[in-house]
Amino acid sequence: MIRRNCSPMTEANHSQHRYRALYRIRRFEETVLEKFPTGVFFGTTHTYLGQEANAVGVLECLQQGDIVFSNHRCHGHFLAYGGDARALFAELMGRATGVCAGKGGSQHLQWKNFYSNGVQGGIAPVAVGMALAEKFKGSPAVTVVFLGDGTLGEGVLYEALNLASLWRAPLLFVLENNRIAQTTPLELALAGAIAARFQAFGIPCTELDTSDVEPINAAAQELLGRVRSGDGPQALLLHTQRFGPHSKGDDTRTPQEIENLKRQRDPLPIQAARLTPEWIAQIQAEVDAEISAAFQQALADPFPTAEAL
Amino acid sequence: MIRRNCSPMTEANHSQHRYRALYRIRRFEETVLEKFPTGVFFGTTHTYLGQEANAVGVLECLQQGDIVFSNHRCHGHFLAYGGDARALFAELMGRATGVCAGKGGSQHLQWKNFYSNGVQGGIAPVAVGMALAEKFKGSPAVTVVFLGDGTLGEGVLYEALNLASLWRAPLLFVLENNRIAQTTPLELALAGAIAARFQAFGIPCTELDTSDVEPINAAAQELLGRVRSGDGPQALLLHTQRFGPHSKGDDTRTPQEIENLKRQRDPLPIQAARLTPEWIAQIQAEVDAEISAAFQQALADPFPTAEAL
Amino acid sequence: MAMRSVLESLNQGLLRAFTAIPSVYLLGEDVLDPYGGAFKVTRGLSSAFPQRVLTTPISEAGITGLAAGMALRGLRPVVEVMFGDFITLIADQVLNHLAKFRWMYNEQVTVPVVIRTPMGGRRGYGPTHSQTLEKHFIGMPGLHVIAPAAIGDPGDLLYQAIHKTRDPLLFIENKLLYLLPLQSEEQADFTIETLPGADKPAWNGLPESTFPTPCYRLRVRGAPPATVTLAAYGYMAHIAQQAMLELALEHELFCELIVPTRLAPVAAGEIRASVARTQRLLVLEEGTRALGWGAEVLAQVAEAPGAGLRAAARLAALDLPVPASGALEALVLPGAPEVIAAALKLAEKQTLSI
Amino acid sequence: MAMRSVLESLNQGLLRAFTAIPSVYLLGEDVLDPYGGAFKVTRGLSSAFPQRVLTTPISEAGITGLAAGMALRGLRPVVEVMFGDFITLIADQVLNHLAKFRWMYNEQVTVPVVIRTPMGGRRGYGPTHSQTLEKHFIGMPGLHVIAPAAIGDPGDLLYQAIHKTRDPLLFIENKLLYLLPLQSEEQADFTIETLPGADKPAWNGLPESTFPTPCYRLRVRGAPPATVTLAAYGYMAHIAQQAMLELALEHELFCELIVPTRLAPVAAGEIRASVARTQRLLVLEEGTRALGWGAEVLAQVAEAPGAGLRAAARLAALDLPVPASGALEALVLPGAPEVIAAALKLAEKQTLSI
Ligand SMILES: Cc1ncc(C[n+]2csc(CCOP(=O)(O)OP(=O)(O)O)c2C)c(N)n1
Ligand SMILES: Cc1ncc(C[n+]2csc(CCOP(=O)(O)OP(=O)(O)O)c2C)c(N)n1
Ligand SMILES: [Mg+2]
Ligand SMILES: [Mg+2]
Repeated sequence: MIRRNCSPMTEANHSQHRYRALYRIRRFEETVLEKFPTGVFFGTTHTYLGQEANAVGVLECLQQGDIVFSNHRCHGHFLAYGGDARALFAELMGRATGVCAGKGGSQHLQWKNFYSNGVQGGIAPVAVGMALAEKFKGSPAVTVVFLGDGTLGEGVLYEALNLASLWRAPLLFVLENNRIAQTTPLELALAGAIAARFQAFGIPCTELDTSDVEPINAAAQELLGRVRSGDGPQALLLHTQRFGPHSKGDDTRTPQEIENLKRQRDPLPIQAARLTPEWIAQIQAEVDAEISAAFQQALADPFPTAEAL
Repeated sequence: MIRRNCSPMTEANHSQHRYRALYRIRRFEETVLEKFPTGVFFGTTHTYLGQEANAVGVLECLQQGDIVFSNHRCHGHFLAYGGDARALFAELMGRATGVCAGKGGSQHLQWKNFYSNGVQGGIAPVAVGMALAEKFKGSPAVTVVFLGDGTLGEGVLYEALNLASLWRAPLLFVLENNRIAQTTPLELALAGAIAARFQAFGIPCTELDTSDVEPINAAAQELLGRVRSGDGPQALLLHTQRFGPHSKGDDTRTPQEIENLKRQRDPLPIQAARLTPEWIAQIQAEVDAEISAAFQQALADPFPTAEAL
Repeated sequence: MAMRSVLESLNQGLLRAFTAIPSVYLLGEDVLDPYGGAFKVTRGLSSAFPQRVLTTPISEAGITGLAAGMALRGLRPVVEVMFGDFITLIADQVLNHLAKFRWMYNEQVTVPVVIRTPMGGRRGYGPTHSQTLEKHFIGMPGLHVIAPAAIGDPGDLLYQAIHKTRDPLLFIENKLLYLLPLQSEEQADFTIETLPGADKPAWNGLPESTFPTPCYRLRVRGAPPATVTLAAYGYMAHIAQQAMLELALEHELFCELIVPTRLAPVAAGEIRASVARTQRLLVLEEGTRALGWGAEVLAQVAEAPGAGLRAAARLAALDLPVPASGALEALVLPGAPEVIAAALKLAEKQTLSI
Repeated sequence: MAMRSVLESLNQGLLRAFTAIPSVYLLGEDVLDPYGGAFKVTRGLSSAFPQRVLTTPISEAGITGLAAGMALRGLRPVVEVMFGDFITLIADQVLNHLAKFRWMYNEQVTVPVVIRTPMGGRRGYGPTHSQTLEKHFIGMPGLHVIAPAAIGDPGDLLYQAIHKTRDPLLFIENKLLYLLPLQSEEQADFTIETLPGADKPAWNGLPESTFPTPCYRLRVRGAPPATVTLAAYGYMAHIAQQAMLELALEHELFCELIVPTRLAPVAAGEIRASVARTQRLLVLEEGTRALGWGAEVLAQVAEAPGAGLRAAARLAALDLPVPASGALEALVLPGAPEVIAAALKLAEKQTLSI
């Protein structure tokens, strides 16, 4: 496994770093679900619980200038990209200090080269356009776009696949297949096979079924390497599991089913097994403090006023 | 080759019947292009010259109640379905006696179970809905939808493929690949492979590269047989050639290129080889008379008036 | 009997349609029980009619096209678009397919499809889940648009639409309406009249709809004759009622409120009739102003000979996306305080012009 | 110098944009030479700038999304939608992506995309290739809509839009405009004034556009003061001119015609100013009436305090699809005879009310 694209770290602090990234998303999202009933957040939210290894594994490979386009389930992607927890809490709370000053809310983030939108599928051609723009400008930047399995229902995605492939956009499609869309199981929404959907447009698709951040990162490195060297768009199909409800309290799966998923597929214990208990405790303590402080700071932040319009 | 679905004919008059159907489309379309400059027709037109064997081969398999949804290049499909030449001429001429009383024009036909629309791709889900409706009603009718290679660019087509496959719609997709869309060659518009596009959605695709109506008919029989017996949607990919301009006088291919196509791929001489010169002469004479009379009658037909609104 | 909510009424209307009409099918995302749809309007349907309730992939255009095909072949499909914000995805199917077929095919077919969708903000869902977009669909030839308020029997309106329409019909449900109790004519604070519906929409060539789409007139009970006409539909009618009470009690300004349920073809006759009495018109809408329903109403009133219009205004959302932050959302979307202010402004004009 | 046509002017505007601005790209179906696009507006571009002219698959939504992405990353893409009838396919990209990004992302991005498309009928293309659909896009917060007429310099307007816009912009070209010669201020039959553009569109929060979008006033040369204001854009302005001549010569009815090039945000100030003089307004449009541009213009005029409006009307297409048959198409779309009749009717009201 070549890690040429990652910042140089020893294997030990690399593992620590990843655990921290995973745990940071976990704590953020747990806090969101825990605090939602208190009325501090506006609207609704889609947490990334259970899927943390995807964002962390893939986005660790980013280089300066690379672009991420994310969807409704964007908190994990945003945090793994390096986004600030306080700014994200503040955005969910509709505060002036939020990522988009409270205008966007949970699904509509923009910061540096990170973007998200809450309309299924429509982000795919936009991401292709970004990738092409960087190519046309002669920039080495690549683009990563995150999509869910349910989003394979949207036609515009296939227009994007065709265009990306035709014009060799430097783009990685990351398809997070948690086998459910809101409440609809994959089987009721998808005919044929996901990988074949990409391949039919001449886009190679690599498939992985794990919650372990290491192989996800390895595969993403490999594919992003190909994208960077001009091989055209690539797809990474990540079979994964959603631990939480779709948004809040709208899970139609049995608690038993979810318990099973958590036992079998939690990325945190898998990564924790690579660390000493001391490190785990230390990272957890630090992140707990960070997230709790971020939440409290956001809560004290001002609401936007009419000038923001 | 099983012809269980076709009206009983002897092999000889079957061949004659097919030649007549092919030649009828040919003469109709030639008349359209020839008369267009005289100003008798409104708007524009897309002729079926060169592709006649597709419509004739496929639609010969229809049974009572079966449905056809066609696209902008619909004259050939309409005539092969059994449509009246005079009513079609009249529609192109905007007369009250036209297929849709002049409201639809060249691309927007409706008669019995035949429908067409001029918006690329959008007809695909509509055809799926028709197929499903017949299934839900317990009717044995199947639906055939005609699409061009260029239409593979439209996203809604893939929504339709997914839905058709998921719900096992009794539907045959006929993809007429004339390797060009208006002026755009296939290579500039299509990544990957056409057959794979269907297969990725779990729809089997049979591919044929011929202008001979016989194997086209055989393949269509076979596939419609599967559709009728509940195997779900099927795709028939017909590699074909457009002899005429996209609409009128807008061909960017060289005359040489088109001459070559005609020499190699004209369905009429292929079918003529199965008939005696006498039969050919007789059919031609009859069809020439029919088309010419149809044209003249339509020309004498009245225009619609304000009451038609 | 407990007061029914709009949600219960709509749910019962759907159940009734499924029970009475075997050709009714439902297509929508996440509509199966126990979930029963994102806003629960379809709850119970899939249990009672498992064969006719189809939960779909996330393919708004695809399922709308499917419904068109089903309708062309004799069924009566109902489509649920999970959020009204996504009707943009069905625009081509609606405008270039469903709404065109009947006329373009010379009346040889009908396309009885009902497309239901929830619109509206005030829940902090942010820019892509809070919009009021029906204005972009009102005025497509061949498309009916209907919107219930918390008045009368929304479920029956839905039932009638499913049962009787021959044309595609967009049925707009404001999200905040769902939990409101239905108002009836014995409403404590208001008198509610159902207007005769003299106002048959004139739709060139396309025969009018074959079921009644009531239009209501509300007045504060016991108030003197109104000097301002308010016009609003859907949830904005509820906001208008709140404003009317306060205008009457605090400002002694008396309004009558006209609440149509038919939005397309736009029928402003009942509004015009009210304006003929009051000479002052304030049109309210939750969507943005430009080329909105209010523009058409105002235009129809201004065009009418002898309208006698002395002052007119529209109150609509600011011309911006709907922000997620409640602090901003309340500034962008019109509420009762804005209605009150706008009505007072209109009335001041009256004072000045006397 | 031979009189340039609108087509030539637009083509030159595009060439100028490509020459002057290295970040301009074109995306469209069949835009390569020698074909140069279905209506030839892009002819010559692909030969001169092969790297920056991308002929695309038939993927209207896809290429619009691509353009959004390119614009977010610093390019200035121009999209050609082959027929305006298909803007329904890009509705979601435009409304929920392009037009929202700048505001929703708190002004941290810009989306300078110009989407050009030909609209209009009178060529017998039938119900899916003859429509005038911009009304469904006027009034989307964040989207500019501009439409040239055969007056001034349409190519420069297009150039300015490509060069200067920070927001998505829909550029509407009527098909019948293409071959019209450009009119200049020395036009024989008409005086043409370019109005000062005092009428900056008020767009809450979104800074106004940064380039001038001229508004013209036309009068029959030597005619007495007008008693009717006509308002029209695009090809309807040409039809209005034909009608004005006949109204002046045959009926001694004198009109002034206001021709804006900016449709969104809707700016009716110059029209209001004219109506303040004439007190009579006839708004013309080729699209269907309901919630059209004319509705907004009329509403803005009616709302304005002291508008002094004595009679107002709209002339629009009948509320039907556009039929293919020329015999019917001429009945559905408004032409000069209908303009004349409508203006006379408006003027009769004048006679009656005196
Ligand atoms: C166009 C559109 N249709 C419907 C929705 C409502 N919606 C939000 S998330 C979601 C499910 C998405 O499923 P999937 O793509 O698998 O992503 P996941 O939620 O599993 O991460 C739906 C239907 C939407 N946001 N956009
Ligand atoms: C949505 C849409 N976009 C563009 C067009 C314009 N158009 C009409 S036919 C055509 C080419 C179609 O090519 P193909 O599908 O290969 O069919 P063919 O003409 O070759 O039979 C195009 C671009 C259209 N009718 N609809
Ligand atoms: Mg999923
Ligand atoms: Mg083709």
